[in-house]
Amino acid sequence: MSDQPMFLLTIISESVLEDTLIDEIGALGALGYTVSDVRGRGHHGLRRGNWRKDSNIRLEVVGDQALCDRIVARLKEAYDRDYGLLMFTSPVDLRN
Amino acid sequence: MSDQPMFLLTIISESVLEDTLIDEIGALGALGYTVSDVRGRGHHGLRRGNWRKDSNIRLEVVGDQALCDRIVARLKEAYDRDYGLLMFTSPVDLRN
Amino acid sequence: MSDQPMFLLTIISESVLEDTLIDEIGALGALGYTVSDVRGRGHHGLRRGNWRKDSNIRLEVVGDQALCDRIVARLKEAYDRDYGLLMFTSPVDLRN
Amino acid sequence: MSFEPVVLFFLLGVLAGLLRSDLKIPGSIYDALSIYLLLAIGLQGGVKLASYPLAAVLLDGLIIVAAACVIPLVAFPLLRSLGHLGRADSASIAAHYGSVSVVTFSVGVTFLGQELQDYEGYMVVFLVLLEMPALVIGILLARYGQGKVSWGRLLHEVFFGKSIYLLTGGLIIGYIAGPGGIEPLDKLFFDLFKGILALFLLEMGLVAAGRLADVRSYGAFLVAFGVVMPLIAALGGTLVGVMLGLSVGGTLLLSTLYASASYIAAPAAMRIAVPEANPALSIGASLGVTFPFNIFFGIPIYYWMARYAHGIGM
Amino acid sequence: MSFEPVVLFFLLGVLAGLLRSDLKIPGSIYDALSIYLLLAIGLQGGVKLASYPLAAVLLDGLIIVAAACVIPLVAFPLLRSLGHLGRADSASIAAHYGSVSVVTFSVGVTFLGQELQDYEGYMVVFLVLLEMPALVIGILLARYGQGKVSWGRLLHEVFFGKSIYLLTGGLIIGYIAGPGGIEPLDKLFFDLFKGILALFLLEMGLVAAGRLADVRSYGAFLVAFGVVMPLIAALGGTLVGVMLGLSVGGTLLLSTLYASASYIAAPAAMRIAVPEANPALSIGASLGVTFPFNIFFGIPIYYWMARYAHGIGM
Amino acid sequence: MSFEPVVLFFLLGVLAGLLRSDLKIPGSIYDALSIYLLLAIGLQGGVKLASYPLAAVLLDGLIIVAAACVIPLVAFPLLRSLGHLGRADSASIAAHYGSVSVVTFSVGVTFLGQELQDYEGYMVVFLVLLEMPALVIGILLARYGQGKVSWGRLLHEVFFGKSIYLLTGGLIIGYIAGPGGIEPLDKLFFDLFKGILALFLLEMGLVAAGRLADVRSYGAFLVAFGVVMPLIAALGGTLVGVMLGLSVGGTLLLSTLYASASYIAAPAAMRIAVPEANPALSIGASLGVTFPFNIFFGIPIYYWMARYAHGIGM
Ligand SMILES: Nc1ncnc2c1ncn2[C@@H]1O[C@H](COP(=O)(O)O)[C@@H](O)[C@H]1O
Ligand SMILES: Nc1ncnc2c1ncn2[C@@H]1O[C@H](COP(=O)(O)O)[C@@H](O)[C@H]1O
Ligand SMILES: Nc1ncnc2c1ncn2[C@@H]1O[C@H](COP(=O)(O)O)[C@@H](O)[C@H]1O
Ligand code: NA
Ligand code: NA
Ligand code: NA
Repeated sequence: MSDQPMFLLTIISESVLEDTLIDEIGALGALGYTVSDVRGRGHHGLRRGNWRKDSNIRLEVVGDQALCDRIVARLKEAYDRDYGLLMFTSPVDLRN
Repeated sequence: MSDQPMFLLTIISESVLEDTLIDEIGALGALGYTVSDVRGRGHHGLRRGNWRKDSNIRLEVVGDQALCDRIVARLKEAYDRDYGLLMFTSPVDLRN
Repeated sequence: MSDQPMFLLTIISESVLEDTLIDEIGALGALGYTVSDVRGRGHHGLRRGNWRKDSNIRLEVVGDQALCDRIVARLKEAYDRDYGLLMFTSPVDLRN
Repeated sequence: MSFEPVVLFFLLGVLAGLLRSDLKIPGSIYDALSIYLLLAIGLQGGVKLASYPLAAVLLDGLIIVAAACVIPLVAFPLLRSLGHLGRADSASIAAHYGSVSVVTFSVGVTFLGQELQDYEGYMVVFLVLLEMPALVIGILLARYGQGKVSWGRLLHEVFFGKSIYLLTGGLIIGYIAGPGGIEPLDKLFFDLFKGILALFLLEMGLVAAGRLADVRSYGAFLVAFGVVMPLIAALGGTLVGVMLGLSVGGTLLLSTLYASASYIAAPAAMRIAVPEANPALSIGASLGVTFPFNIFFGIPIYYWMARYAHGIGM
Repeated sequence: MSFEPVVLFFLLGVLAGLLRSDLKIPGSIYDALSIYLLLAIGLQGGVKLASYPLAAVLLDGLIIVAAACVIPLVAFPLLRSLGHLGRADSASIAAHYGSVSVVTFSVGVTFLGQELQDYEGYMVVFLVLLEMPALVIGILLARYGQGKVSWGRLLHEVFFGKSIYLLTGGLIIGYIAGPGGIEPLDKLFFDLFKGILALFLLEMGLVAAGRLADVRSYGAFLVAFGVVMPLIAALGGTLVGVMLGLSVGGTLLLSTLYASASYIAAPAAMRIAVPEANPALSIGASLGVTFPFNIFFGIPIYYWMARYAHGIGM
Repeated sequence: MSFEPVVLFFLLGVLAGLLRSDLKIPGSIYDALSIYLLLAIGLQGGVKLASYPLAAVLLDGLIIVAAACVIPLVAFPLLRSLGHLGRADSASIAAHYGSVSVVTFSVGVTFLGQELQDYEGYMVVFLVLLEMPALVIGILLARYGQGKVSWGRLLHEVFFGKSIYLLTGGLIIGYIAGPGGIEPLDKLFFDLFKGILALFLLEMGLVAAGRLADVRSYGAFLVAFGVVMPLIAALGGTLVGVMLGLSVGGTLLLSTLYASASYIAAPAAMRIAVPEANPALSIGASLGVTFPFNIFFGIPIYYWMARYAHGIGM
């Protein structure tokens, strides 16, 4: 991808936002992403995962610092207030 | 959450323990968690994931050092001997 | 496991390779692994996850530097050209 | 008044949830069951629709939809003034109650089967028509004077959402294929209907049990609203049904539609259009209170209403 | 002796597993199939139960349960002395063999259908009653004098575990609704039963194939135990059945229950109550040895026993 | 020419995909539906096979397979010269078109049911036989002179792949059990067949919609190939069918098999044996073009061919 240090941005949010968030990160320049189905609990209460209205996704993007920052800024502004949302980054070594 | 450095504690264990482990980490002060269904192999043999008795969960908790240590200590003492269990932590940057 | 620094190697690839990759990492010395079903997009296009031919797996291995290097080298050589494949590592603290 | 055993499956699910049984119905099975139910209802309606004049049905539909628009407009001020709820929450709940529940409708249909009571087969057309307008009203109530709505995304979400899409698709396929063409599919889509509905009710019970905590924490007003609102709406439905000359069965189904509150299409739409509304409130009321009320008590009451209004009495 | 084709599906599954076919039945489908089977068996039993005097059935049940308690008490010393297994493992295996297998019972029922042999419809009540007591005995055997058990959690796990919960729930719904009320559900819960059982056996075959490696590594004793123990238990079942005046069919089903080893409720309960026991041992024996033995050879043998004991001979 | 309503479900799925409906069929449900279809087709064939002389059927099968080997050998040079595709891609596509599609075959069978046209019940044997040889030819075409193939893994993948394994397994169980033994399974495996096929077509439509973009980006040649190739193959199938003395129904099914392109077994095998081939090309053509062409236009055309060749005319 690039020579810059890379990060894994993990976004956990509501399944109902899957398509929306994918559009957002694509527009912000992400070249790839990975999605999986998860369940959990946070400030917005319990999300059991037994129907789609009640389950979460984990959306992961590997990218450089700038991309992660752009995505975090945009999602924070647009979704953090009204939706269950957790975002964190950690440095990774890209191996291929 | 807090200004302290945050960690992602990843716990991989048997699905049959899901409710038990969630109760444990709640009692130890975790404010949130995320669960997903996984399969795998470890010291306790192959866990194919094709029925619940034979599948694993990944339980993730983002929290500070102290919380992670409390959880690790408790689970190690209570479940490590008899159950499939893998726990590891890594530092993360909380972004919202 | 060992006193050396440990790493989490995350491999995202095509579901059709699940058994093959598990055999490979076993042959290279991995003592355990964890698999989960994911979907995503990358250089090889969109993988919706709605049928097995069109979905990805995440294969995770916790191991020391040498193991991760061996696995990365082997998979890069054998699968990177023809299959969707993403590999990255990050340091973790093994807690049990 | 007779007794419909499928509702016992709902009870079984609720109890499993409350007793913390490890019974879980996987999300993918929930999806499969709901796809089946939506398609099956659509197909059944489409086959029957073929034997009625389409124009007349649509005209009735227009009146029925127009009358239904009153429901959210009555609910909204009730929620604001008596319930002291915020604008967004009131609007979202009003939208849920203005829209309709496919499963409640299905229980109504099996209830009529149990009673050997006929009904106009095209009622399912109204089910489709009634799903959306209340959502639009709800959004207007929430947004009136405040910010803008991305109507495009929203209308897309509703029209091409699974619920309306499969109902309409089934309706059209059933209409085109007719009774003869659908016959080889009967074994799956008609004969198994009630059994699958029973399984779905089991699952709904599990989900509803998880919502009871929400209801409890929002208190008595929400419970009262969840019981009274459907009664008011059903009264309206009975009047409209009699006015339009529907049969007793048709009148029951119409009042059941009016009385029912959506928990499939509406939550998804509201989550997108009015995200600041708390979904626990609206889903808690519609699924935790109104849905069980309707299937256990409401439908028999509305049946009595329909018979009374048709001069049949008890 | 006739031949029951559903067991071929088990074979198909085992072969798929051994040949490393890529055939996989997703976990959620396994869950759905097992929910279906448990509910269907419960409903069928409940409908039939309605035509028997409940008190007499429960009295029989008491005797049947009391006699069944002998099974783990026989198995435990066998496992300890002949098998040289530890206390925890012996207790856990004993609990599995004392409890019962719903699918083995189902195969017994379809076997009787094939033979056109009637049976007491309320046998499913005994299925429910027999599931739990052996688990308690197993835990007592494991814990006797050593540490304490969290009985609360354990009893909860068993009573509100999917298995007993759905069987009992189905039983009660079937009992309340009766043949007439259940009739619209027949198409799903009765007519499809055998086909779904076939699919489930396919899946069990896949799972069992994965367990054969465990069995092999624990050697000949476990295999011998997995064959001899059910024969002993079935003998007891035949005696009790004749004593209680059950029909040939009822006697077969009772000995099948005694002979069967649990692999749904017991593993979950033992994993929680006796976690130091190795689940590979108990599941390997019950699913890898005893289950196939019972459905291929055991049931025909027990049928012969039941006929012999009723003086019918071969 | 009559009309088969199940194909409307495919259309419904395609539209849902194109309109970005949120309708999704979970992967596990797709797996379950395909396991059902494969088993059901195998069982149906096996039951019918029992009433034919096995040796004669297998002899016919030999001829049918030999003739089918021509298909990839025709397709490959077409793809290389006219389509300017690379060796690997051409070989992979040729393999897909030489192999067969279970679902297209099923639609052919329901089409005959609609037409009240009989056919030789053992056609499903040819379905099984035809699945593999083209894959081997495709691999030889790709590898000829270049590197080596891990034939072991590949043959394993094909023979013990879900598709052939379940078809063959069902065939054998049906053959052993016979009509009487399978009867209790009829309700699931025969009666529901067409309904489940409809649901599967809905899902295939969703998947195919996602493939249309691939087709578009590879242009007109692939679309033309996807329409012309099945017509050529069907012509061959009609000739072989008449030559072997098959009935009109049997001839239709044989030409449908020849005309159909695999999208279950072939993609998996090619992904492993010829990984440098782009799966978007082959799946795009077979699922995005040929599959819909066959079920909407091809089968009626092949039916006309079969009748014409049997001197029945239109
Ligand atoms: N501390 C945490 N650790 C792990 N996952 C969390 C945590 N907090 C929240 N989550 C996940 O993020 C989702 C949304 O969080 P929230 O916005 O806090 O409701 C939850 O449903 C959980 O799946
Ligand atoms: N080295 C490893 N890398 C990744 N996952 C592992 C590893 N070891 C164990 N696991 C996971 O943790 C579960 C329990 O591990 P164990 O207690 O070793 O049986 C396994 O079933 C795997 O899913
Ligand atoms: N930048 C990325 N971030 C997260 N996941 C990715 C990224 N790129 C690729 N992936 C995942 O890796 C799979 C294979 O990638 P590729 O080989 O690029 O097609 C994709 O289908 C995604 O699931
Ligand atoms: Na309503
Ligand atoms: Na037993
Ligand atoms: Na072909």
